[in-house]
Amino acid sequence: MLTLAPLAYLVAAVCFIMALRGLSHPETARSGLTFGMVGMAIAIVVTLMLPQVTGFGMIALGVAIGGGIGAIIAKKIQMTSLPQLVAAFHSLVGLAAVFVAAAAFYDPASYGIGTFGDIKLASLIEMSLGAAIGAITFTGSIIAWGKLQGTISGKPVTFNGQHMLNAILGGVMLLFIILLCGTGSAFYFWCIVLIALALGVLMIIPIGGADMPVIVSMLNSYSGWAAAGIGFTLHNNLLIVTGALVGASGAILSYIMCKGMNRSFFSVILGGFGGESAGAAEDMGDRVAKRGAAEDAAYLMQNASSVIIVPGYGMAVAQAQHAVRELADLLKKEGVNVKYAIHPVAGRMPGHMNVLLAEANVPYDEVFELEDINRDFAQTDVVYVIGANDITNPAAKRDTTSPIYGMPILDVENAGTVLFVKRSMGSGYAGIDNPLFYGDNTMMLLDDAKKMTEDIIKAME
Amino acid sequence: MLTLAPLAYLVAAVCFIMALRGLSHPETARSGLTFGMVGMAIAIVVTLMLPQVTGFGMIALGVAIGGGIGAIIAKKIQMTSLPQLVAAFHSLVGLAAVFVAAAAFYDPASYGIGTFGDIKLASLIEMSLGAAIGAITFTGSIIAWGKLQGTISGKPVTFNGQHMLNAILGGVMLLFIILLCGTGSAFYFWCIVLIALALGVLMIIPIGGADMPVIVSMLNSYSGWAAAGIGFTLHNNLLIVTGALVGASGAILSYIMCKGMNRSFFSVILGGFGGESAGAAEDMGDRVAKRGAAEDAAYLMQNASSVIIVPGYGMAVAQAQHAVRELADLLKKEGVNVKYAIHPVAGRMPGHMNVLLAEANVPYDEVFELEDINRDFAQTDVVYVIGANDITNPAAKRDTTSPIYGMPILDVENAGTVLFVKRSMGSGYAGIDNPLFYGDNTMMLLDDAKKMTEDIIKAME
Amino acid sequence: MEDDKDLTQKAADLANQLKELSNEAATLAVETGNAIAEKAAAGGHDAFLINGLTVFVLACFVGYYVVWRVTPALHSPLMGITNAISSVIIVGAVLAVGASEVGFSKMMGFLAVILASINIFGGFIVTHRMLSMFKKKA
Amino acid sequence: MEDDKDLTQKAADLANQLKELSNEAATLAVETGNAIAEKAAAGGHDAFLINGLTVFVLACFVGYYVVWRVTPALHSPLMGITNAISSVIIVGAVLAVGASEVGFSKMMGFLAVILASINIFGGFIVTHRMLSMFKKKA
Ligand SMILES: NC(=O)c1ccc[n+]([C@@H]2O[C@H](COP(=O)([O-])OP(=O)(O)OC[C@H]3O[C@@H](n4cnc5c(N)ncnc54)[C@H](OP(=O)(O)O)[C@@H]3O)[C@@H](O)[C@H]2O)c1
Ligand SMILES: NC(=O)c1ccc[n+]([C@@H]2O[C@H](COP(=O)([O-])OP(=O)(O)OC[C@H]3O[C@@H](n4cnc5c(N)ncnc54)[C@H](OP(=O)(O)O)[C@@H]3O)[C@@H](O)[C@H]2O)c1
Repeated sequence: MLTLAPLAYLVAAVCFIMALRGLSHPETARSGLTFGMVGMAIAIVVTLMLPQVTGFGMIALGVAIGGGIGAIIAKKIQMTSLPQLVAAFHSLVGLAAVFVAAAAFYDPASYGIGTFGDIKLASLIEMSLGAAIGAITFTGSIIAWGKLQGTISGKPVTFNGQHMLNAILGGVMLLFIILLCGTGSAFYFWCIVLIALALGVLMIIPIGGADMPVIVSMLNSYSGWAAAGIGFTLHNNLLIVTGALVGASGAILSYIMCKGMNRSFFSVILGGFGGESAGAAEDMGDRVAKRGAAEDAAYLMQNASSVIIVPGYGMAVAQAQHAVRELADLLKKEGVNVKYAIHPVAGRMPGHMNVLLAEANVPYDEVFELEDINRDFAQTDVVYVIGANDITNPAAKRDTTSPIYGMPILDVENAGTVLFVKRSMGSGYAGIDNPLFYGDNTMMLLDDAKKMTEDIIKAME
Repeated sequence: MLTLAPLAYLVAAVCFIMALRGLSHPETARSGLTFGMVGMAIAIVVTLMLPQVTGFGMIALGVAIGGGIGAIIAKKIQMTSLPQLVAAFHSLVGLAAVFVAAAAFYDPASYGIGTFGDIKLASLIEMSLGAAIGAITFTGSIIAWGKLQGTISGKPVTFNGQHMLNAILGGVMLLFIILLCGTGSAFYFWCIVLIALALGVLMIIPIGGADMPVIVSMLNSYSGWAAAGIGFTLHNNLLIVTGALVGASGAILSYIMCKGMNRSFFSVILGGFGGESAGAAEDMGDRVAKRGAAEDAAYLMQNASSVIIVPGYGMAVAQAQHAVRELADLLKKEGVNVKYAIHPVAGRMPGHMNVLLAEANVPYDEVFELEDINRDFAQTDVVYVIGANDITNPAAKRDTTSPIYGMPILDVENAGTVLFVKRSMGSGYAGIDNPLFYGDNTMMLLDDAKKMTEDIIKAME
Repeated sequence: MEDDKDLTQKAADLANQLKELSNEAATLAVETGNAIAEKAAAGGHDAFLINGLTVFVLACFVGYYVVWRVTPALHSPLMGITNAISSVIIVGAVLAVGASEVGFSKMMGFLAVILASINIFGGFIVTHRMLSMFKKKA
Repeated sequence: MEDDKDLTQKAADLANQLKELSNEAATLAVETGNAIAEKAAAGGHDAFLINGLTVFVLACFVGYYVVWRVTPALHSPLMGITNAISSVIIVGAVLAVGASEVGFSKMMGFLAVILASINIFGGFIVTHRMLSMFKKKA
């Protein structure tokens, strides 16, 4: 059995690679998911079949309890709370990593890495790093969850000497890791865990709620590296490969988000950004925004030959995706060409809008990414911007002093008419004014996204 | 020293990956090459520093002799003989693999895999496979070289029961491998090598000269797998990684070529294709081809606003690339917009035309791949097809009975006028007639590609 | 008598010495065996470290390429799936429950099994929900 | 006297027995040590096979992605570079020349060093020639 196990683990690792590979297209994504599940099943069954593993009852009980809870949560959750869910799940992975490291610390013999109090140096280092990263992931993800859910205020909590404190704590943790390696004492192990738990909180509180998606991805990446670290401890290539895959995925998603916001990852980590949205006046200086009603919007769209819908965070907040889809159906019935344009950082997590539209049964081949549709705006009659703001802000192109200068945007201003659905003239995530609101070809539809869309539908019928 | 060696090998492996990665763009290609050379230097130096390695003089002598020969050949060779050169080089890798396997067989102790006559089973299997693949690569590549160089006739050599014979020889070889594993006798080792040498010849002779590029890539792939096999014998991850990289590269190139020709890899391997080019009559049935002179071509091109040049195998044969570049320069001076269109299987090896044009100083951003330029033909006044044939043959699109049906082609027929430069009305590699020769907007310029191009230049001045 | 006694004494001494020697030899042999085994195991550990590093570096490359190929539309399911597969540390948890004799480790392992299972089932199911919503134009 | 002689005899017997025992113990110990070392080494070999396989599979994935990303215009240089790096089997050849005591193996190694060097130098230089020709529009 023993000699076949590593081979089976290799197969499981390949399954995981194929799972991610499948996500390169919606057509192959479901078979990718199957690969993922098969890989996980192989990994668990093979471990159960190892000669030293007994006590299946307890393991089965654990899987049943955990699986049941997981299944219920996953089935009940609303698609609009996805970001929170992912954060909550990450916290669990982090805690599990701490527990596994603790188990290995108190019973190294079962893992073949020494005896209690006399563990191999390399294993001690790997173990303490795994536990520390796991603990940071745990509390960090809980804070991220709270900020996304609204349980904790999304405002950045900053105080003087904050970064200094974190640096000192990090230093102390490093010291304890060295002490642990020197003495092998359990006391130091728990000290490391405690400091890491505190660090997780302290590192995330200064970061604004809107930056949480980047943080969630970063913590995802961390949990991957933690798994890889534990893989080194357990001499298990499957854990190493999976950890590297997850680590790469989290890192790349963070990178994509930062690039989409034109911010450096470092500035996100340092925190203090976002959280306050300064409400701008309806007329700014001598510019006045044109306001419209649902009837105007209905008339404009019905008489257009092409309409592009640009969804943003507001659509998620208002849960307006089903209404939007209904509106699009009506328009299509009248012969209007309807497409959707998605900005890479629209909403509050990567791919957020795509999932919401898919939930409302919008076919994915009507939904286009920025590069594929940006040139079409110039030939479009009406753009329906629903709950989006920053991702359409032309200041990113023209105003070199703007904080979002350089961020790629959807060129909605090139269209015949731009309809903006939002509740006020207030700013979005970046907290800056959008000059497009005052454009000649812009009409503001100030109301809740869902209500306004339904009103337009009524006006059309 | 010993513990650092595997780490250094890992660095070398990463260098090789970065080398191939660099080739994703001409800008980064040269730094990729540097990575490759650094990786190789690390690999050799680290091996020399292994404690068990002595006798640097002999090694230095070998490197000096080999390096000198290699440098002279590489510097003298003409770019048009690249396909042959690659084939010749492959044969050397194959032979080197056989020698290394033999060295390990007679002195396993130096590699830590047992003693002479008492080698570990796994190592014996790996070793015999490595030697067999190496030997097949050696003779196979020599035949491929001969066919490409013209030393051996490119005609497929076929006889009855050929595939049967190969199958029997393969079976016998397998038998000897089993015997070798059972007895560890040197006699069987050499039997395996001899049979593999014969197989290399027999497998390649039935394949037509024009199919040799696929074969060269296939043998390249083989030599990669052989290196990986020897890596398993020597417990060396660097060899395994490099072998896999080379193996994947050869396999993918073969695949790309087969897809570009719309043939299955299997049909190439079975052989019997190509080699004879049936000379078609100048008028076929009642269709008559329009012939033109250099002056006509000069007049047409000078008065065009856009010209696309489509090079093919004939340009390589005639070494006309420099003349073509001169022609393009003249046209550009007169304000004509000139671009180049490259078909994935134009010429006789992947990327063949790109290298020849680069040699003639054509900037790579004037050269376009099929997908990027195919739609432009419709807006182009004149297409100058020089020594190309099959890759423009519209039968691939319309004639379901044509052997090349389904192969992607350059849609030159959509252009205002098509100029065909070739020596006769004869067919190309696929041996089939090209209906485009008889098109209304086609003019045949029957002459050697270089001479005709120079005549056109003269007519222009 | 004296001589004989002497002889007896000598023989006894010799016997004792031999006994000691044999004991020593045995201890030494066991020690040597242990040392060899330990060294081999350590070699195994070192070898694993470098092999693990090789695997890790290659896996990072694979991860890089695979993830960049994921279509942006499926970035949310990507987060769901990576969330599920990162719970493969359940392998370590199962070892703790199944192989450990230490009560505390067993308990830690049990808790880790529960947490990892929540993630595995939750992650896969929520990803399945997302993916099953993605449909092509009818 | 009889008794004494008996005793002496007994002591000598005992001494002999102990000697034998100690010898046996030593042999056993050495054998055990060898067995452990051998097993560890064998474990090392098996472990290498599976680790090597893991490395191989991952490298195939990396190769697949890296090569598909190569721009078609550089397919000829790609052939040149893979040709050069596949000669990394020079590592095996150097071992044969430098570490082998067997004359035939040394000679084989020497020939392999020459052949591989032709490829390495030839492959890199010809690739360099090709690549240095690729230029952007002035
Ligand atoms: N997607 C990601 O992964 C990610 C990650 C991190 C950061 N971000 C950032 O998030 C922003 C996303 O851009 P975005 O344009 O989608 O969002 P946004 O710029 O934050 O704008 C959202 C707009 O929706 C409106 N809104 C909120 N609730 C609404 C409701 N119930 N009905 C109607 N309108 C409502 C708000 O205006 P009112 O208050 O006036 O209604 C707000 O201006 C970017 O700045 C991006 O950098 C995204
Ligand atoms: N690139 C690869 O990797 C690869 C690999 C395997 C197979 N192939 C095959 O090779 C073919 C490549 O297509 P292609 O259009 O480039 O070549 P082609 O179809 O073989 O046509 C070449 C033409 O060039 C003409 N020619 C030969 N020497 C000439 C000279 N000195 N001056 C002027 N013309 C000359 C020949 O006609 P005349 O005799 O009338 O002059 C011939 O018709 C495809 O069929 C492809 O499948 C390519």
